Amino acid sequence: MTEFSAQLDTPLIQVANLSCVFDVSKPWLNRVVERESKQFLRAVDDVSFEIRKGETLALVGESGSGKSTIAKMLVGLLEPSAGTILFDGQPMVIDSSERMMELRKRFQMIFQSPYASLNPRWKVADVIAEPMVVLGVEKDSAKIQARVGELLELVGLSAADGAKFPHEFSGGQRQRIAIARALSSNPDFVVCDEPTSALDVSVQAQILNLMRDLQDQLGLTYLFISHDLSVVRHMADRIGVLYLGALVEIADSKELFKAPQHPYTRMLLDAVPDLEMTGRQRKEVEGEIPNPINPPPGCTFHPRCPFANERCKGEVPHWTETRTGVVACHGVEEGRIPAAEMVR
Amino acid sequence: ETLRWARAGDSLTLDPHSQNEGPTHALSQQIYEPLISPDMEAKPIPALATEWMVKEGDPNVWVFKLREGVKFHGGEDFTAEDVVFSFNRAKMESSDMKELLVSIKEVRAVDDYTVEMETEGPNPILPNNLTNLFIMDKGWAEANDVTAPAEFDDGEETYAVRNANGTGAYMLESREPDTKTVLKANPNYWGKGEFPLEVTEIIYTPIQNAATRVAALLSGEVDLIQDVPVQDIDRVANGDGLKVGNAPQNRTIFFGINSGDEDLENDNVEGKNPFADVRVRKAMNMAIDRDAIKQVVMRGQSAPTGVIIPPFVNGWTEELDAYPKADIEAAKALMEEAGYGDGFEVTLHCPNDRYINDEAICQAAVGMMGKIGIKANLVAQTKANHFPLISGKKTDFYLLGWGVPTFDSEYVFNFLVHSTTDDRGSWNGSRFSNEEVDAMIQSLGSEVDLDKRNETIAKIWQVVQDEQIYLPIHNQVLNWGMKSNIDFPVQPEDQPHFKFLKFN
Amino acid sequence: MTTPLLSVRDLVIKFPTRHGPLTAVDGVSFDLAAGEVLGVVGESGAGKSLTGSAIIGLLDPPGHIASGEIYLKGERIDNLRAEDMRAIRGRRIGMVFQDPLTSLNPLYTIADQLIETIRTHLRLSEREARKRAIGLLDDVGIPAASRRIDDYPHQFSGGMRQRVVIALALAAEPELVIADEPTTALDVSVQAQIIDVLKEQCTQHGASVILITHDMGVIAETADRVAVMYSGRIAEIGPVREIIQNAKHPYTSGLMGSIPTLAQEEDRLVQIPGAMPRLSDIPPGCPFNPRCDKVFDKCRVHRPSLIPVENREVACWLYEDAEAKGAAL
Amino acid sequence: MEAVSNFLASDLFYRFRKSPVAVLAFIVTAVLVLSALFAPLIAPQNPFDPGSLNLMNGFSLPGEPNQFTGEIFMFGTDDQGRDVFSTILYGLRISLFVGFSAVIFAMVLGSVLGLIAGYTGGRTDTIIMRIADIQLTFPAILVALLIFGIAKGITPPSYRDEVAIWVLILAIGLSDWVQFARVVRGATLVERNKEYVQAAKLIGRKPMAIMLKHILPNTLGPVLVIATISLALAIIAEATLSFLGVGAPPTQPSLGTLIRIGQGFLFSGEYWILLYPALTLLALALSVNLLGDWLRDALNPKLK
Amino acid sequence: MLAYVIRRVFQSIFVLLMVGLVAFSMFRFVGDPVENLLGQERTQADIERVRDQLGLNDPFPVQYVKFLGNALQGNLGVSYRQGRPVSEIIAERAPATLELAGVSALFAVVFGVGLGVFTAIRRDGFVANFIMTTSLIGVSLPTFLIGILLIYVFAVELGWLPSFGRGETVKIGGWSTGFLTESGLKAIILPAITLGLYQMTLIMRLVRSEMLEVLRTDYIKFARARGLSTRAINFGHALKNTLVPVITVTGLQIGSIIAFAIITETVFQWPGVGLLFINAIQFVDIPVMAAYLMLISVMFVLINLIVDLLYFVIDPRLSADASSRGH
Ligand SMILES: Nc1ncnc2c1ncn2[C@@H]1O[C@H](COP(=O)(O)OP(=O)(O)OP(=O)(O)O)[C@@H](O)[C@H]1O
Ligand SMILES: Nc1ncnc2c1ncn2[C@@H]1O[C@H](COP(=O)(O)OP(=O)(O)OP(=O)(O)O)[C@@H](O)[C@H]1O
Ligand SMILES: [Mg+2]
Ligand SMILES: [Mg+2]
Ligand code: NI
Repeated sequence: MTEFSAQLDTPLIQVANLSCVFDVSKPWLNRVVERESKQFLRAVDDVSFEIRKGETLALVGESGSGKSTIAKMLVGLLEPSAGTILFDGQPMVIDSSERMMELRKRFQMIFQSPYASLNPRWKVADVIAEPMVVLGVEKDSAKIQARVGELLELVGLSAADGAKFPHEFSGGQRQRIAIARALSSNPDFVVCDEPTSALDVSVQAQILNLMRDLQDQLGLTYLFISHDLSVVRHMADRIGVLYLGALVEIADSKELFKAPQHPYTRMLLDAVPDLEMTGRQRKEVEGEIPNPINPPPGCTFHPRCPFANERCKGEVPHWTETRTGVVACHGVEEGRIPAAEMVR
Repeated sequence: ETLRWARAGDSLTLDPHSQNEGPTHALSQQIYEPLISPDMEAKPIPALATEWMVKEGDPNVWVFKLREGVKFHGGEDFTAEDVVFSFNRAKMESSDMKELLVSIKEVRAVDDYTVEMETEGPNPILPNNLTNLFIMDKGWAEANDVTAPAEFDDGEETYAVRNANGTGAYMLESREPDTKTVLKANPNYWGKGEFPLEVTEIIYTPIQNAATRVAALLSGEVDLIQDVPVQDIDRVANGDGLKVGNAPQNRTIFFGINSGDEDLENDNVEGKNPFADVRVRKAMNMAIDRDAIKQVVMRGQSAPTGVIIPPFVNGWTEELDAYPKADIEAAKALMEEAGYGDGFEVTLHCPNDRYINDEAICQAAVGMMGKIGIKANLVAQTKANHFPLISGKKTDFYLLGWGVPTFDSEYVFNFLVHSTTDDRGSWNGSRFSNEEVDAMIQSLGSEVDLDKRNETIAKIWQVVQDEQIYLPIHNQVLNWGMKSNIDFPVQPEDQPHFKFLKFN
Repeated sequence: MTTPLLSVRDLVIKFPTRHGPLTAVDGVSFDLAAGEVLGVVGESGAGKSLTGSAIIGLLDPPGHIASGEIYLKGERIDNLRAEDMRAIRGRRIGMVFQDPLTSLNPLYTIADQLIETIRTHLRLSEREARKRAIGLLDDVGIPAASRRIDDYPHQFSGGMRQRVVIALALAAEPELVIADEPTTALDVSVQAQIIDVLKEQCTQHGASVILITHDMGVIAETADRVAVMYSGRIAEIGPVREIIQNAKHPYTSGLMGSIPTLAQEEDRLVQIPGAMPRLSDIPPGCPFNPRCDKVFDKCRVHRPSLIPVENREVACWLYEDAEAKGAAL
Repeated sequence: MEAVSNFLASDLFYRFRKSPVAVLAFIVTAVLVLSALFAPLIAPQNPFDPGSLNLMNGFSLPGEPNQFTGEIFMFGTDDQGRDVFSTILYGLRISLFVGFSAVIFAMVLGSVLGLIAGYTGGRTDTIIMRIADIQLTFPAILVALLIFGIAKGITPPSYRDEVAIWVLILAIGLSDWVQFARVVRGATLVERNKEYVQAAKLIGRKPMAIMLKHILPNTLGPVLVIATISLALAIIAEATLSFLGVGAPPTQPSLGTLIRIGQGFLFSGEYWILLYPALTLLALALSVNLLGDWLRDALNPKLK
Repeated sequence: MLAYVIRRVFQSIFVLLMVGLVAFSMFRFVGDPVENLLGQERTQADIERVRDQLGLNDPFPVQYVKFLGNALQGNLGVSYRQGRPVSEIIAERAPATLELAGVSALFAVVFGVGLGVFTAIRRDGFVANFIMTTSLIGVSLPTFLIGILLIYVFAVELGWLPSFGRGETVKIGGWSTGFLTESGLKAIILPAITLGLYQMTLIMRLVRSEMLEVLRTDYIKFARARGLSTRAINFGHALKNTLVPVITVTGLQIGSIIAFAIITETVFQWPGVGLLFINAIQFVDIPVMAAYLMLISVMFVLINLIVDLLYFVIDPRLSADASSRGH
């Protein structure tokens, strides 16, 4: 549990002990014949965090670490196997009840691929209007049209673009459309799952700037997912680091980059190419992420961890509070890991 | 010389008593022999019997003198015992020939070469029924456990289905059903010298598809085909080294109309049967342009008729055969008179694989009926679907063809005119029912006085014609295509007897 | 002056379309010295891959080299017969593609593919080729190479496969390796490993590298020189360090500014307005002019060619004087 | 209007114009479809009205006066005295009607099942796809024969004529739905994981709405291609069934029935009874096939 | 893989049961066999007796279960038409159909794959386009018409090849083959072409489009970049990958070849099971029809099974699950 967040702001999202397990077993007959047991993939393993109103929490981690799975659970696209999600104090249950439909208005999502996230057969205006229509935010079609125009202008396009089809836009423009759609139901909370990873850097800068501007204007709360640490650093107030479905460290953004605690966090930081040409000594990450179906016992990171000892191999680490946040590492807990020598 | 012979269908079985069916008999005729055999003009001639006569003093008994010195293919001698055995076998439940023998009470061997048949009453035309009744060897049948024709529910094939041991001019060499049957001349045939017997080997291949059959003849792969499609007659006749032989067939094609029911199921007239009105039936008869059907549909290969029996049949007369010229105006007037000036709608059922151009005839009829306001909806289907409709009395207007194996009108009356009872009228789809007529029909069976009998027959025909129970169309004509060096008349029953075939 | 290993002169690549030919690469020229690593960066669609494909002679029809020349060690290779070009591919120029998951034929073992490649170019027996193949796999860091060589591609992870691909590209000891975004499809933590392997192997075999990527960070760490492409043209080319730290072309500096970094705390990223023009409506003059904050009249009319500035070249009218100066010097 | 001008400006139309084969195929198809549509206006005769036929016109040579009636028929007449030209026009109607209806039936059935299977997944998917497998086990003509047999058995004889066409449609359609189902299912499996579907789910759209409004329109490309090719197949299948005697009734012949009738006259010299319907069928099936072929290539983004 | 086979077998059994059921429910509608069994002189009593004997008066489920029970013991009943055990008839006829189907399939596959590869490699060539267009003629005419036209040209007009039948056959064990005689070989040419033409076109077009797709993949591009010869790329790499999807369709097509043999056999009077089936329909020979349908299904199921197993041979990714574990 994350008890450290005794801040003043009330949390908008409270996630407690969230897990998601996928049954990836082979069909029954195969299991019988090949004498195998059922197989489960713990995509998200007992994750807890909070997001305060108006803040940006970022999740980083390698591919397959469970970032998207968490995002999907947060917006109700996936049912958690265990754990609870409270949205502004209200539990999220995936159904089509009145209450849930009300709740749906308050969160939205921006997806990774600007190409796949817009229905190619729909006009842009219809795409943007859909949440309004379905969620009943607005009924009058003239008003809807006006609002669509406003939204398009808000994200830096022109109202006339509503009459076009998505394929007439560039990737960056499409992502703007996707943002406009996400904003059309006036949400408080927006989950952004790698919103810029498919874009070029110059366009990425535009989108990131836009998102920050919108946050300021509309008081949005973001869950921002990315595997790009530099982007995360630019966007986030706080950062959670995921490894094999588990949170290994949550810390304040600035602090995390200054003094990463968990060896995995350090490793990720080390892997970032040094654009500044500071001559920073990089330590290459060893090995690859293990198969999530049979994760290593104990601390799942131990096979790649330069500091691993016997305890790491056998015992699952608990949260340790540190100066900057919380971390789950025996090494940190025991204080046997040298302070990060981040040359800045 | 080898003769390669093809026709549309194969024989169903070599067991001579289990199927009463044309192609089956046609093959059996080469291998087995009846007491009395039809010749190439369908006239009965002596075969295994040399003489037959009603027993003096007892009109209920026929006496047959058997041919002596005949041997089966297997070498066994042919005797009266075999005849008795064969007749008893053919009378069994599982035999398909038994209906032809219902009148026979007993068959007994008087001596080795004389057989007596006792009938229920006098049966003047009994010999006519025996031309497809083949004689098997008793010993062979017993040895091979085929003393009875195959039952349908037997799990096994009986020996006689694919093996044969007859006295005929040809012996079975090999047989693959539906594919190829090879026959070889019987070296010990009694008829040597009596028949040409020029064919020494017969290769018989059924070819179902008409175009393929004609193609096989045209390309010289076969020497003789039956069932030449009428449209291909010219092509075959003009083909290199080919010719076409024809002969009137013992089969009349006609339409049946349900005049007996109160109301029809297949029409659009509520509560009434338009066919019940004889004027409607007459109008329909007048609407049919038989000459056009002959000219176009049959390509001249038919003999239009006004009666439902072919000329070979006892009872046929030229007056009966005369048919009205198509007269639409008169027909319309009659319809008007009957109160159906605006016509009505009815379903016409038709087979499409049984008679020559059956479907096309029906189509033509639909057009002709249309001209007098009767909208006939044609349902053409395979015979397996068509015939049950007739015998099940489920159709009101249908096409049927009828052959008369006994060459006597009684046969026709029994099946088509007599009202439907347990043993008669099973094919009377007209539902025509007249006690007087029924009584007359029943009297025919035992009437010994031929003149009187013929008189009754004529009377019945008069009723049939006056009432217009059926709408006769034509008698079929048979066409056989063959190599021009073959001298072989076409047999009215469509049964080639290859022992008569000559090459020039 | 020694002949450069590779020399690209005024390369123009066109696609015929219904609206007339599209010029996707327009007058690209650069040299590459032996042993040098040249980074090519630019936004998607800038023409990086096309340039790479053109060099190795694998432009997909209907794309074709409309004009320009490519020399390999002074020998012209852009107009060779198909068969001669084939002999160069793999043997003298190797190539690594972006997606290791799809670069290998799934139906053949790694050994099959390696041996086939080796024996196509080198006169070796099956046995020798296999030995060499195992050696190559060892070199690219595949553990237990002699055992894993008989595995199929799907039995390897993404990073491992990309190592195999590198081994395949290097199988016949080419003089030049073109790597087209070799790490984009891989995980962050693996990317660095692959770049290291690539660089190390190439250095070892003495091969020059053209490293195509859109990741400035990778270039910064790997390349000796970098070419920045924009709209099918080279905007700026020169030593990496200089360009990163002191970009001359407004596009390059905008690009550098738009990359968030770990080091500095910036509130807003530098943002170049708009997007790269579509091929069908590249503006006259400098293609960057509509987005450029330093644009002036000439930019809108005349197309700048590469102007040597200090020890790099920049295609920007701002440096016209510099050329004059340079010429004067 | 906008749609039309959009289409005229589209790549598809451009490629179409540039492909002489496609243009020719389109023209042939269009001419055939239109003449079928307006058959009653074009045809000199109504061959489906037997009362209006004169049997004596039978076997008239093309373009020559009939020896009995003196009437002249451009393409000759058949064994029933029907004008071959008119019969072809009307037969074309039947063939096209059967073809189109069967394809639409197969398309709707297949698409709906494929959509459901692909979207729902799990057990529903398994069941639907197993049924599809079984269907594939049964070759098309057998399916058609079976259905024909059953339908014949359960419909009262008097309605058979009217039902015959519908039975044909059902039979051909049922033997053809699997490919639609497979393609749509495949496309659905791809589409349902696309993020625009997630976006729709997120706002609480019902599965039905997602399937119909979002996914279905995106599977139409391949469906269209299959539909075109199926159309040609359906027309041929109808002809084949006619040969087996279970096709359109002879009083209302389709092209296939005409060919079946005509093939009987192949050796006898009345070539026109076979030739013209066969050529029409060939032209129709060939041009539809060519169109389908072209469409497949044109809509395949990878083939560009 | 074992699990896979087991599942397929269960599925197959299910399929067969379904086929049996469907077939059986159909039989009630194709006509009344009794009518054909008894001649026109039969009486109502005869009809009843035979119906009873044949079990036609039993309730439908009873008939079905009886049929299944017997079928399991290899007893498929006795043909009404021929009065012989159906299994024997089928065994006698099957070689003809199998030989025809085999030759047709061979023809379809060899020419289909060959021309498909050719048209894919020469994608825009004139000859390739010509082949593509003309091949459509093969699928734009009904099979029976093609057959009849072939007969007309090659048998009647030219007299080169026989118009019907199998020619001379030789018996080897229980199998009668037409491959060993000249007339047998000649006889199979036209029917095999008629039957295989459609499938050939399909396979050819499929191979072409798959091949074009494969030729566009990254691994082919990479193979080019490695300097492999065109030959090695087209035939070594592209073709093998093309085969994976082609095999499925080919399998299905071979199944429909057997089914479509009905028409070809009718046209060419080819003494196989298809012809038998058509005759059986006309005669409402229920046991033969049932056996035929079951036979077809068994063939289909078998072919599909073989096709699926072929996948395992060709595509290492499928058998992978088992062997790759541990890496
Ligand atoms: N529907 C599913 N069924 C089975 N496994 C799944 C499913 N969805 C995700 N997973 C698995 O769960 C794990 C976490 O996936 P997730 O998509 O959340 O990762 P991610 O961190 O978003 O990765 P990426 O950076 O690639 O987007 C992965 O191992 C993935 O394979
Ligand atoms: N076959 C083609 N037809 C038409 N245009 C093409 C074709 N292939 C590439 N192009 C165009 O050529 C331009 C350059 O493409 P190229 O692949 O070289 O870009 P790139 O710089 O490699 O981009 P990326 O980073 O996305 O790989 C792009 O605008 C692209 O749209
Ligand atoms: Mg993700
Ligand atoms: Mg590229
Ligand atoms: Ni640890």
